[in-house]
Amino acid sequence: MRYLVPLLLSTLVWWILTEAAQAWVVGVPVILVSTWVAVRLQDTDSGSAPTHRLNWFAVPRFALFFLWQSLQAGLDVAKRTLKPVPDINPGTLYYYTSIPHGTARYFFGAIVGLFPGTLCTEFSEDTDQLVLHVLDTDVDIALDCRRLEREIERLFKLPAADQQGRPA
Amino acid sequence: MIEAHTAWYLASFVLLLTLIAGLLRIWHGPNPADRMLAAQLFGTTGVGILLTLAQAMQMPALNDVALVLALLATIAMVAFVKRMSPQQGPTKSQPEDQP
Amino acid sequence: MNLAFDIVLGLALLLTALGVFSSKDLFRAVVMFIAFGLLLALVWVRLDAPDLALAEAAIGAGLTGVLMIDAVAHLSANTLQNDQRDDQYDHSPKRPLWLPVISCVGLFVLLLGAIRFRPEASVSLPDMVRDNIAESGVEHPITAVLLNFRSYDTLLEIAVLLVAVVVAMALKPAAEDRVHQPPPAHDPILHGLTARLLPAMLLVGMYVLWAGSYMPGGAFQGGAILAAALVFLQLAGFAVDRYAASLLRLGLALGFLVFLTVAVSVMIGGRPFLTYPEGFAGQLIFFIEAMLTLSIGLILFSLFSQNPPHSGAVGHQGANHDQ
Amino acid sequence: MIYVQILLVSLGCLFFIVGTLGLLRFDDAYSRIHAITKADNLGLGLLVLGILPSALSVPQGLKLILIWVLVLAASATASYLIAHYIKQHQLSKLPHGARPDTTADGQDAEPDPTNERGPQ
Repeated sequence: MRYLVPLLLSTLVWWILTEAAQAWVVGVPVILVSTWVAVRLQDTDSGSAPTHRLNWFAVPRFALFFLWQSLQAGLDVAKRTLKPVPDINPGTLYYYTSIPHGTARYFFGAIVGLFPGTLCTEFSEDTDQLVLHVLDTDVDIALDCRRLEREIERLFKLPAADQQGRPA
Repeated sequence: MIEAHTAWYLASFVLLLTLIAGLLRIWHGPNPADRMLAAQLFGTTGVGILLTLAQAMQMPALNDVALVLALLATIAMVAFVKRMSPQQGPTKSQPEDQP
Repeated sequence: MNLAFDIVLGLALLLTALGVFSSKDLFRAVVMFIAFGLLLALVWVRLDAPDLALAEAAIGAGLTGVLMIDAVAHLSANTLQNDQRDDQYDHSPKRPLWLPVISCVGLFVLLLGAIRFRPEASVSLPDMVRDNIAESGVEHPITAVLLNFRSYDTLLEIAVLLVAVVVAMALKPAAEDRVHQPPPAHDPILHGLTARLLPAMLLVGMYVLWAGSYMPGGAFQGGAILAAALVFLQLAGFAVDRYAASLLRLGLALGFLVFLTVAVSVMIGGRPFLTYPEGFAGQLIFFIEAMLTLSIGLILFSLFSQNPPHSGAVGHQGANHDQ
Repeated sequence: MIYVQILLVSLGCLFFIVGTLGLLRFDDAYSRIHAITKADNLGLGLLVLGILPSALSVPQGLKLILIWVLVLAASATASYLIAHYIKQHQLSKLPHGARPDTTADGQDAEPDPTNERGPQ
């Protein structure tokens, strides 16, 4: 099972790269090696942190959410840039995440930079605190971040944290 | 109605212009991180130019060039973050950074 | 429209070149050079040379930038120790300007003359390649030229790369001389990206190698991608160089040896040096290329990894998990 | 279809312009990262979308999408890396144009009162 997903992905990527040219004589060894490398690297991946498995059925939903949000992000930047005086009000936000330590949280830290107005600048291994840079401190960015957290929980098959974590 | 390939050339031309404008940020800095950021912009814009040129010149091989560029554009950034320490940089001498 | 594109592209290339030379700040010059590499790749595209564009994208945007950034980091660490003497170097007395100006103008005139009065080519090389490509075993003319019609060029290139890396290894301080430095800080996000991107890099590198038989691509480009993958691995904090050191030496000699063995062993069958038997040319070329890819990848990587690590690296944060 | 393509490619170019403008106009290093990553990735996405109908085959179209996904992954990571680097070395000073009540440099800022969720 651990080998299955990397194997399928490698095969898919090879198929895309060669544009379905039936180059399997070269392809099969290459795919096997890349699968082995992928599994090998995942073993050393996170050290002490747990690895979260992706829920492949949730990917389309997350992709749609991501596309919509990156459209928002681009429009947001465009709106601020095209004003006669750049309309930004940058600041720092100390954000406490409910996503458990591990792959999912790393994913959150990386992808939050592509969402409207947020950018992760510091990432702690020990606490739940992230330091985010926000483009506009007047906007309630934390609300958007929590929405992203919900989606990531779905994506990684994590137990939802709403009941304990949602503020009044 | 202009020809299709002219339209693709137009798109790549616009992208090239934005890339050249990005040179200003490399030149002015003010600190190494800003310069490196502009180089990152070059990677993404370069991918865009290559993809449009692939259409304009009817040369699908350029998609492969774009692919390689997309894969490798981050390496310089990673090397910078891992190896460069700004406290020691020659950028400490600020005066010549002024335009 | 494409004329405007070409003119602006050419001007931008000159502009970045000027930026590289006129910048006193070394790091700025390096970033300018990265931009220069990217524009150069675009220029190769416009000159209908996608093979070179591919090589330039892999080398220029990826590896050269890394090597230069590393070099600047070393240099700036050293100049700091040497009490910032670089002020004297920066404001050195004016050198005479006429020498470079005259030589540039002279070269320009000579080039113009060379273009204006160039002799008629007695044979049309592109036509020859086109006529003979069926025998070469590959479909892409560039690969046919590099590995069949003029394969000694490629052989010697590999030799040159080998010499370069031997020199780099000779410059490396002995193991006991090196300052022991703590491994760089562990960065989980970079770590995660590397673990997922690396198989893709491997696939793309091998794809580019495979593509060389039919379309732009080949051993050198594939090798550059392989090297970039290894550099990525090392930068992300995976301990590559530790257990790869012995493999490295093997890989360094591999491409050269295989090339030479094949080239010489066909002589046993009574053929001239470096000609391939009919029918096997395609497979042989691919085999040689695969070995070359591995070899070039390892050579380029060791140009980076044989660098002594310096103590100025950003490494004062977080625990080191993967050690 | 051709008009949709033209529209998408023009929009893509527009976002590339926006990204460069942001890079040049914003006077705070972090904000420039915002501009670059968000605008350029959207621009490239729209560009790829505009090129897709011209792709000759399904795998070629998928290759274009693969390129976009690679760029996304790379620039998301790169944006974090460079932002972290700026923070670590405190390269971002209080920009001239910023309002006095905001801090662009998180190093000496008070923890923001907008954090709703306490440590769990």
